[in-house]
Amino acid sequence: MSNAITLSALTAWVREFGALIDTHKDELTQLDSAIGDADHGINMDRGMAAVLAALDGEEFPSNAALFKKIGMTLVSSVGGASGPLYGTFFLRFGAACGDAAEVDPEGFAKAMRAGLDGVVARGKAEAGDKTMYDALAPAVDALDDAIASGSELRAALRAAAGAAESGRDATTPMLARKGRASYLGERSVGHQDPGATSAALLMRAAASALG
Amino acid sequence: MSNAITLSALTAWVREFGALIDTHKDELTQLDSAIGDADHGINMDRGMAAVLAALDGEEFPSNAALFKKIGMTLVSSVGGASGPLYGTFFLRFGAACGDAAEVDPEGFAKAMRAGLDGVVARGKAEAGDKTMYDALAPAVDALDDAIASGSELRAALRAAAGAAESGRDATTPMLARKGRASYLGERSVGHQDPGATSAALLMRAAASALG
Amino acid sequence: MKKLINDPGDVIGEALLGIEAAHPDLAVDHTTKVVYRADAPVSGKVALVSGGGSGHEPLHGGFVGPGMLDAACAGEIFTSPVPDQMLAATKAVDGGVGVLHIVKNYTGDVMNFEMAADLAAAETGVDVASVVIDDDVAVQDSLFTAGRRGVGTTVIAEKLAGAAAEQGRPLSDVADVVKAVNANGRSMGMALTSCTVPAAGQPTFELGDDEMEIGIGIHGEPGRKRVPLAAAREVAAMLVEPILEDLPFNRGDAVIAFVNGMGGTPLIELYLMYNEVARIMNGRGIEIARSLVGPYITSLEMAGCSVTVVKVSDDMLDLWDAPVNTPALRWGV
Amino acid sequence: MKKLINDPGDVIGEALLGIEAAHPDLAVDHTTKVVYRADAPVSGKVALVSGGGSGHEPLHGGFVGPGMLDAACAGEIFTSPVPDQMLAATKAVDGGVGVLHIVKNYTGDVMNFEMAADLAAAETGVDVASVVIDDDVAVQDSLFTAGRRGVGTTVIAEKLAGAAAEQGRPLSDVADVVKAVNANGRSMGMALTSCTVPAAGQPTFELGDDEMEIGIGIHGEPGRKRVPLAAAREVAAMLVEPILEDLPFNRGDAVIAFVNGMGGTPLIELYLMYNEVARIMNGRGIEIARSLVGPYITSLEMAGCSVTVVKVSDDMLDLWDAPVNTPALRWGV
Ligand SMILES: Nc1ncnc2c1ncn2[C@@H]1O[C@H](COP(=O)(O)OP(=O)(O)O)[C@@H](O)[C@H]1O
Ligand SMILES: Nc1ncnc2c1ncn2[C@@H]1O[C@H](COP(=O)(O)OP(=O)(O)O)[C@@H](O)[C@H]1O
Ligand SMILES: [Mg+2]
Ligand SMILES: [Mg+2]
Ligand SMILES: [Mg+2]
Ligand SMILES: [Mg+2]
Repeated sequence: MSNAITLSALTAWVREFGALIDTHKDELTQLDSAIGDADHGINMDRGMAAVLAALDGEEFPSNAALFKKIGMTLVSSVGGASGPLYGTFFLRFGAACGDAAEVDPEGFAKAMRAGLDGVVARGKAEAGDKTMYDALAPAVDALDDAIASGSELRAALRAAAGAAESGRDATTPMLARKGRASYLGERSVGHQDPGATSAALLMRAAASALG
Repeated sequence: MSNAITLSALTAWVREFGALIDTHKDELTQLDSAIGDADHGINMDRGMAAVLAALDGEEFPSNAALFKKIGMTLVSSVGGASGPLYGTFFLRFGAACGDAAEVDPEGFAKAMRAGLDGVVARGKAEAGDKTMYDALAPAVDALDDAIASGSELRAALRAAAGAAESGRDATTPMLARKGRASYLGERSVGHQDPGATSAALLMRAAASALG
Repeated sequence: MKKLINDPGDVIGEALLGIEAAHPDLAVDHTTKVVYRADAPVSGKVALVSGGGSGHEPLHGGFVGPGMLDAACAGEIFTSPVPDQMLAATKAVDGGVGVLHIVKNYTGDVMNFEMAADLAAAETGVDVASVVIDDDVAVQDSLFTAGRRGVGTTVIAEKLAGAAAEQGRPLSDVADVVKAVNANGRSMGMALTSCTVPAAGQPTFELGDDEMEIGIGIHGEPGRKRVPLAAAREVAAMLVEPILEDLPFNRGDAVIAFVNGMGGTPLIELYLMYNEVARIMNGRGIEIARSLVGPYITSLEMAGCSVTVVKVSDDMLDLWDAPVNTPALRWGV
Repeated sequence: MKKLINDPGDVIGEALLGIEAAHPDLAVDHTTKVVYRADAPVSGKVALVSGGGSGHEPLHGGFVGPGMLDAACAGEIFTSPVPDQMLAATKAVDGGVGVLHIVKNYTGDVMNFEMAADLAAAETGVDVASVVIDDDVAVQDSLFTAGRRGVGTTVIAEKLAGAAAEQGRPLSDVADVVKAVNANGRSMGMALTSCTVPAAGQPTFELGDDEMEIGIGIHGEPGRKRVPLAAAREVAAMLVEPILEDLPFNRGDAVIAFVNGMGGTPLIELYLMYNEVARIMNGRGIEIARSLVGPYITSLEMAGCSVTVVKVSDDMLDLWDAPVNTPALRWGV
């Protein structure tokens, strides 16, 4: 496995995600003010701070062990909608990554798909509901396509991050059907979804830490 | 009694006071905002509106009957500090005016003094306490002096109104010792007393309606 | 002005309609604006009448009922009721053994209740006693001034006196209970925002985003001083320390501790404040025997709180624990 | 941000310290942030666990006690608690005959309670049932959306279910009580102002001096629509009419009517609103059998109110009247 992604690279990805959340937390909360309850940045930052603290100094034997820790930490520290959703994403991602201490690009893409399926299983969101799904799903599709068509990991991750960002931007005109934004009905139109925004950061972190 | 004040002139005085209160009610409330509870104008206006309504269409046999009605109406409709104080003022004023249907300038001055004594009996204010007393007392003194020295009623009432206004202005630098303003301690300094302001209107009304 | 009202002139009358509709145990005389126990007069029981300006709800109307007040007179917003109201209430609730007027020390309240008592003496044979509450340590006490305001201790006094009356104690004893609560109770309040008298239409005072008022009363009036915004633990110290030093309260004293909301401050902050207050008291070895946390004597929608501490005897604790059944305080029944 | 707090990150922990100090009948686990009846578990009684984001006080911690909840899990401000909290509470309160989770319908609350129930099934032998409250008529109900929010009906459901559990009814029956209350309860809310999440530091939304939000929830979020400020009687119509039409409520129905304050609105305005609400119901021939007026399910310091109407059977009225002893609702004991 020449171009395998190591456990420490995966850890770097999660750390980078935490750093991006920290930098963007006010923006995420701001977006959630408009169509939610003004806490998405606060929630994600509390969760990722807990994750980074949990990673510090601890050694993990495998992908599965690392991401179980990450997922459980998010579930136990975030609450709200994003806690179970991101928690489930990482738990499923880790389980699919397996008990090795590295994963090849195909395996990484499969694990991302498993994570996405976990989000759907938990939250029942569909395309166009104006949720994090609308950023994650195109990203996972783009990753699959790129890797299937033989792209390098670096290019594939950039394509995925770009797709996530386009997906995030596409949430703006959507009328929300899931999450708190759905309570606003027509008034949810014209605002970017906070969860799609944090999901795009997750993909951008992958592109910069793993690419 | 050539220059006697008739019952209808006395009524006109009270009506003029009501009209002045109506015009100045926001200012009185504003003054009470600074050192009280923002209701002196509202209180006086409620009271004087009730008084004017009570006078409408009713005939009074005597000074005493007219001012008993006015005083009782104020007591029953104003509340707060100003209700009992102005109510007592008019009750005592009327009793001192006697059962005739007119009063001469000396009698008027004596009745004003009786009203002032009523305010003191009810509220225990002393000179310099920063209350309506500080406008009323100099006015009654000036009225007495002018009439004793043979001034015409018109001039005497103008002197009294002027003295009330000087007394009102003199409340600004005072540190309040009575009423709500006293709770502010040093912070009451630098604000004109609302009750002294309405009392000056009472004297100004006398000068314009009786002079 | 953002309020759930119709016409500013109708606020009190319409709120009284709501109180009457929501509480079948109460009766409201809409002409005189007095809230009564529906079963008043209670024969053989000393009757308690209180009242004051409106805008302090639940005080006093929310404290009418068995174990507390027999009648509450509702004045205009922040304006003492008129003597006619107290007189009507006094006549209506007398159960043959006298009526106690519980008066908060404001010039207007004192004078109007005085006139009512004079009228009651002149017009009726009812035995009327009056006690004035003046517990606010923010105000310098002095013989030459209007003295201290009556604030939070009023709630505790009405509860204890109500229980004493329910036990059948005579008028002078019930009056003594109020005097004892007042002698042993001290309060101090603060505001984060002003409030708006409906008829005035704008806030009574302006306060910067980084300022607060310390030593306020309950009429939306500015306080003793304006200071920079501070953390809850500093605010608690600013309120509790003057209280504890004033009586003074000493190590080993048993007290009722009451953290009151001014109307616009949510319960979560009041509990946080209570934690700070209790911490200070514990540090001084003062035993909080009972507590009360919530908006009970308010100043319309003002944000802020007040703290009241009452030193209590065993008898006073028994009176506190006795059954009470009012809209705002209810237990044991 | 003007709040009586210390550090925005410590608000909930410190408020829980205050709740514990003020209420000797409650026990607080500060690690998991769960408020318990001090005497939990009550053997042989179905246990009730609820919880949700903080900032809605007294909901839910103020409803813990005999006759109502056994435990309440406190999440961060406006954020559902995490499954660990519900799991710990479920284990601690089980009296051997099962635990009912009362969940307000928000994506976060539903998912976290679901995970907790899964964990409880995996880790314990405790019989767990869950009921979701979704009573907010401001939200269009649909199979393809998150559905309606859970708001004011929650308070009534927790009271009635608590009484049913106290009577010894089995888990499925207690769950049925909550379902019946939810099926027969409808709510709608409005805001005059926004509120500020302490960690966010600024109001969630801006509202002009002459505007209000209709169809808000309880998380400081904007509502269904923004309209010009209106008189209380029009506001009452905007809230009550959609409620009455939705169930629908009919002439002759007996109901519990609940006018709730959002946190920053004073009681005098809530009573005035109650008068308007009762007037509309009377006009429609709907009988208000019981009422509740006050801030019971709040949104921090938001000014505004909500109306909840629950159609009740005689059994439900008996459950309402049954004794309850919690910080926020107490009678019969
Ligand atoms: N059912 C769902 N499926 C997927 N994502 C969802 C769902 N519901 C909400 N979300 C996402 O969660 C985000 C909000 O997260 P957050 O603000 O942390 O939680 P909460 O709504 O509980 O306050 C939304 O912007 C949306 O992207
Ligand atoms: N003891 C007193 N003697 C004389 N005047 C007084 C006394 N106390 C208050 N006042 C006057 O009453 C005025 C306030 O009246 P008002 O605002 O109507 O009543 P309240 O203070 O009850 O709100 C003060 O400005 C002061 O002039
Ligand atoms: Mg949110
Ligand atoms: Mg005043
Ligand atoms: Mg006043
Ligand atoms: Mg949230």
